Amino acid sequence: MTEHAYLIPILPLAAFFLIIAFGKRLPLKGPEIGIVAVSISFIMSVGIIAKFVGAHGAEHAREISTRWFPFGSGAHLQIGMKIDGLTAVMFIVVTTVSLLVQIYSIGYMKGEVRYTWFFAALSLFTGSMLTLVIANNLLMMLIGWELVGICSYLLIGHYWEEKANSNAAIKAFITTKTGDVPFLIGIFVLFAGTHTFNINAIYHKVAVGDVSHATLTAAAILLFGGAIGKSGQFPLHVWLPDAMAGPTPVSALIHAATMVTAGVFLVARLFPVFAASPEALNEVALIGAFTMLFAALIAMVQDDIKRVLAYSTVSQLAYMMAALGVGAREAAVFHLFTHAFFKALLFLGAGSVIHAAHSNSMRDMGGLRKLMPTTYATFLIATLALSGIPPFAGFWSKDEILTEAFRAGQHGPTHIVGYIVYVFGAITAFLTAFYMMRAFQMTFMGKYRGEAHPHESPRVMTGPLVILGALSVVAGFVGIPGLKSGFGSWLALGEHEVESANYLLIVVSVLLAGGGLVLGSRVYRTYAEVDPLERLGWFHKVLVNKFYIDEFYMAAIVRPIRDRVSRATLWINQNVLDGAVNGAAAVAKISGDGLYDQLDQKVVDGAINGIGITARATGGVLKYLQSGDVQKYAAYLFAGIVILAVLFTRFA
Amino acid sequence: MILAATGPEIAFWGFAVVAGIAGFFVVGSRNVVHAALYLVGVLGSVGAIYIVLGAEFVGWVQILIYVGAIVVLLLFGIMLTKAPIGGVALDNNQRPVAFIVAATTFGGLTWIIWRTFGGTRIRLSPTRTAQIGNSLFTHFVLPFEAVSVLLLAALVGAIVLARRD
Amino acid sequence: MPTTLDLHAVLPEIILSGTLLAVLVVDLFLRDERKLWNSVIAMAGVLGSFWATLTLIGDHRATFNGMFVVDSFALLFKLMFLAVAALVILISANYLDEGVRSTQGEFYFLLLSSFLGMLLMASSRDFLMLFVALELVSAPGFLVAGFKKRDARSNEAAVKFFLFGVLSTAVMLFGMSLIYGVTKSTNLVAVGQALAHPAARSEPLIVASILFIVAGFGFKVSAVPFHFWAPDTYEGSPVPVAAFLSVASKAAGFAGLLQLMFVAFPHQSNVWAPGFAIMAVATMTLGNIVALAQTNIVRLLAYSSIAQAGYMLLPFAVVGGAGPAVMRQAFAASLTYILIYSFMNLGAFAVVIVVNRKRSSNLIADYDGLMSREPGLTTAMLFFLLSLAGIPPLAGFWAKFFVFSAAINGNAAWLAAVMVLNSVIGLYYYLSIGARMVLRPAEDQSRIGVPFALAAAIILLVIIVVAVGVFPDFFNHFSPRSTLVAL
Amino acid sequence: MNLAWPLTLGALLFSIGVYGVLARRNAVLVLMSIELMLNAVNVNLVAFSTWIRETIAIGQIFALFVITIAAAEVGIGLAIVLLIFRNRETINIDEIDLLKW
Repeated sequence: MTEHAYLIPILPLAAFFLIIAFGKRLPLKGPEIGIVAVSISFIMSVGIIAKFVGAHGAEHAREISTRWFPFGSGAHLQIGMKIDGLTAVMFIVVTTVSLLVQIYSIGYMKGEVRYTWFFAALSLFTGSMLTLVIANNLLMMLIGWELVGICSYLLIGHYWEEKANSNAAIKAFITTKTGDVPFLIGIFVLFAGTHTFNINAIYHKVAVGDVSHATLTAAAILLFGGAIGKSGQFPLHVWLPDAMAGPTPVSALIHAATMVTAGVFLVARLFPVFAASPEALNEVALIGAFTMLFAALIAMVQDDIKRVLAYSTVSQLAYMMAALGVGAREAAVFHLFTHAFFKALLFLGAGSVIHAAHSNSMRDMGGLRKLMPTTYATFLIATLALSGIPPFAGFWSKDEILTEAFRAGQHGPTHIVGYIVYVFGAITAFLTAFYMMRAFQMTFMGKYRGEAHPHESPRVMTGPLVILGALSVVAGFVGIPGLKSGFGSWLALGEHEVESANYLLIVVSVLLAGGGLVLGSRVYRTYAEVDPLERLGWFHKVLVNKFYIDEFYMAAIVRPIRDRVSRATLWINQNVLDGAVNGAAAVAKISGDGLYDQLDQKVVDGAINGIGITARATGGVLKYLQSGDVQKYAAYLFAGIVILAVLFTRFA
Repeated sequence: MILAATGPEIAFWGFAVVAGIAGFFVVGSRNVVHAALYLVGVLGSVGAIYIVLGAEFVGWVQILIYVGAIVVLLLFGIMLTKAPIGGVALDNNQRPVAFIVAATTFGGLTWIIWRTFGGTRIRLSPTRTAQIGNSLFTHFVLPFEAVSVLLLAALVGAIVLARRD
Repeated sequence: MPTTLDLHAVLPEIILSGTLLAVLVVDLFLRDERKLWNSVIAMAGVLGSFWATLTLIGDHRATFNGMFVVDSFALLFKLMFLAVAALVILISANYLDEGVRSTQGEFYFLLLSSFLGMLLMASSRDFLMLFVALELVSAPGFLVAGFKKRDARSNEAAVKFFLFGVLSTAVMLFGMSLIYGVTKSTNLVAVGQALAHPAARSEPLIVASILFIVAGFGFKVSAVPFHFWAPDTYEGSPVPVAAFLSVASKAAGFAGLLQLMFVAFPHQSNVWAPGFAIMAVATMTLGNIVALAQTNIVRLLAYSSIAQAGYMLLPFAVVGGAGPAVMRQAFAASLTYILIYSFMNLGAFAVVIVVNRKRSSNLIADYDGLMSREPGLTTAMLFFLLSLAGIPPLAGFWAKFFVFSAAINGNAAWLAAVMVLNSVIGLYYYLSIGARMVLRPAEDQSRIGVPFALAAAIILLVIIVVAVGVFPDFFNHFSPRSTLVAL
Repeated sequence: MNLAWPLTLGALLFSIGVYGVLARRNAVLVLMSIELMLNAVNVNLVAFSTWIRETIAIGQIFALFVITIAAAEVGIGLAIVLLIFRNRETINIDEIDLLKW
């Protein structure tokens, strides 16, 4: 089974082409191919993870690779797969969620535009993520990484006819790309340090101390840039809430299994590199700690149900990052595992609600408990799981993270970081329970306030909800503290020691979660036109405006750069380039052809485009070198020769 | 030094001075036709210098092709484009730049040439035309064929472009 | 001096010469509405020549007193040039038949002459031969750039190209004449040996000559600051000519430049490599940044092709004083980039030609909403753009990857970093075209229609771009085996 | 005779040509200036050839090729110049700037 694990990504990838080629001619118009493919992948994933259960799981880890093409002097780049506990867990997460999402989409997407294409893209998305997961070298991983980015772009922009949606897609793509630049540089820094792309070889080089500390720190911090982008960590989180523009099943897939987990997976996969540098780890921990609280605060005031969930994802991913940052790799992956199920459930439940109520706003909902009993029940389970109420899945993983953070505070290399993560995590746990209960109350309790005639979704949609509901209950049991062949041993890190439970901490976190739930349900038991949170005054306003991050990017980065560049442009044009004549022409040209208008339109999210604007403006100036006069060109040519001559002789 | 000069050296000097001065007038003249005539002066003197240096065949080819064909072609060009004979400015506004570039080029080149070849003497002896012909059609037959294609292409292309249709 | 000529070695060139004469003669007897036959004959000749080149694979031959060499380097380039020739004929056929019908025969004749020059260029191992080949590549180029005779822009394109071309040729020849004087030879290998002497390594005369020669080829590959002609000429020329110039002619320049730098001047690499570093950085940065400010698609592709030339020049910058291993890797990286670039850029131009049939303004705005009009064509364009941007797993990614790792291996991490930054800028404008095609509404909803020849070319190019992306081995297979860098 | 003298003449003609290319606006005059530069090359080639005295006279042959190709280029150049004159009524190349930016 392990030897043929390569089929797991290949099947969905093949499904992509098959759906495009034959999808429209099939009775269901495409989904059946993708579902069959991912089902087989799922069954194989179960077979693989079964081997890792038990004390000797580590012995089943495999790395199989074959020559891809010659590279450098004598070396070969390899294509291959790395199968270990981490891969196996990711396989399960991705294939399960993808399978259920595809089944659910048959109902959800019925009658929508580009129906067949949608399923093809889902298959490609799944296959890309699985490629990223199975990769045994960084280049292959990069290919999966980029493909995932492109797929998310395609899917978020699925309803591109509406400008806001296409903007969201572009924003997602460009924001994550911003993180990819340091990521790419990081890969090559690591390559420069280790002379290999192979992950196992990198582990080995790091373990024997072949690589300098500085190189590892630089590589880790740069690589983390990619993770920040993909996993929506502060300050590159801005794309995730906007990515709600995609169809809801896509949001479920993005938020639970693919795309955003890629960043966490990256750090987990290259954990030895990060672990070798306390500086890098602390950075991961602090960014995680900050982001989790930050996002949870924003989630409290959102009225759009999908946005609540989106910020909740940002916050929960931050939990995983923070866990990695304090060295608790198993806890992080465990949380990734449990979170996948209940977050997918929440999104699919929200999709079901939106499908029924024809609105995203919770203000148009309410009272759906009676009308949509299955959705109601499963959503409640997911709410409890996310809030961290025992015995639901989220409790076990979140508790393990908090315990590990506290332990890192006691024994870790940098005590304070561990405690910070613990305190932030505890507060966030409370807030999480609060905002989830708020969403739950506003959606399902009280009286229906909307205009539509809600009714329960069809079986093809509720079926996946029920399955995910069951998983959200039981998925956590594999990681009960003290369990001998539990989750920790699957990851097969080698010297896994069974931690004893810290009952004091458990009690504290249960109290926090319970407190949040109780408070939330008291405050929102009766629906109020004015959100009670507005009594918080200015702070509420800050939260509604998402801490003004988007505005900050606009004001602090985009406008100054843009204005200064425009002033500089003016100056250069008037003083340097061909005197006032060209200068005036240039200014007229710039303002005339509406460069600014165009830019303003394009400035969806300033900071990221800031660089683009600078470059564009520079281009707008530099292009005037190309004056059209061939004799000026000739003069530049000779000037160039002179400069080159100076350069040549300087080194002669 | 002048006193010790041999006949060919004196001849070289004479033609070189003519070529240089005529060259200045080619780029300085305010009349297009005059410029073309000065160009004849440069090309002729350079041809004569080839003969002095012993490259008789190249020298005659220079005079025949350049003076006989290229300059005539250029004069045709001048007439067909009804270029104003005198009166209108023939220079653009970057003369100072051009002068600096040219002076720098000349200074730099002269410096590196004298640095490397300052003490090298040539013994003059004529190259027979037969030698050139032999070499051209054995050793250099491939570029010769390639150039014939080039000439054909230039001919056909020039006709297509210049023809009125 | 008795020399036996190896006619098999020049068979591809002989077939191509025969074809171009045939086109010229047959054209005389063709009525205007039948001029399309010219392209058929040209295509047959190109394919014949391709076949003849295939028969030479694996050989190592030198003939015409070492001026003309057939080795894996030359063959690789010849195959590439002939493949590009076939594709250029495919993408030109309809354009010409609808535009400049009466001079079609001459167009193909000139095009084939230029390709003949390229075939010779790949095999030339002599200054004289390189010069003649370079002129044979360029001169027909000057003429076809002006083929839209009544269009003032086309005239202007031709005159700028011509003046810049002859000027840089003159500069290059001056350099060659000095090198000949110093080394007493024009054969590249002999020149290389003569210049290996330690005293020759940094002699100002030699350094200046190399610089002059670089200027000549820098013009051909449109490296900053020798690039100024390119945007103007591409924009004004007939679109197939712009495609031809940005792909084949540029590749020919690189074929010459690679031979010169790695065979004749490797011992001066300490001197020229830093210059190439600056040139590469300037070329990619200027190309990319100015491309951002463009509104005309051909002009944008012109600047993009300048930027791409920067990536191809980058490996030259890392060989300064480096060992043979680094040198070989740099050589292979540059070569691979050129090969991959040729196909993806040709693809982008092919799509531009299709759209140009409907709207001849070539504005980027004409591409708004193309997805809803021509989904297949748009998908192809997206492939080409993403490949040019270097997104894995398309061919362009590997091109960038090889150059990148050559830079890292050559201890020039800063160049690698500059390259990554540049790729991001590039990404921005390539994607913005992509976004416009997909996301904006189309003004005009009518279909454009893709003629058979163009469709065939585009499909072939998509297959190449994807296949090389999946099996990067395909191109990389040849380059390290090149006999050129047997240092 | 000192080899450096003909080479200096070459450098002089080359520089004059450079000046002309940069400063003359009439296209025909620019062509003439380029001819000056090519002549400079030939002076170098012939001088070196005489000095080296090789049997196959590479330098002189090279010069012959340069002359031939120069002739071809002048032909092409004049054709293009005539074309421009027909469309634009001018051959002042600083006025030919439709294509820019």
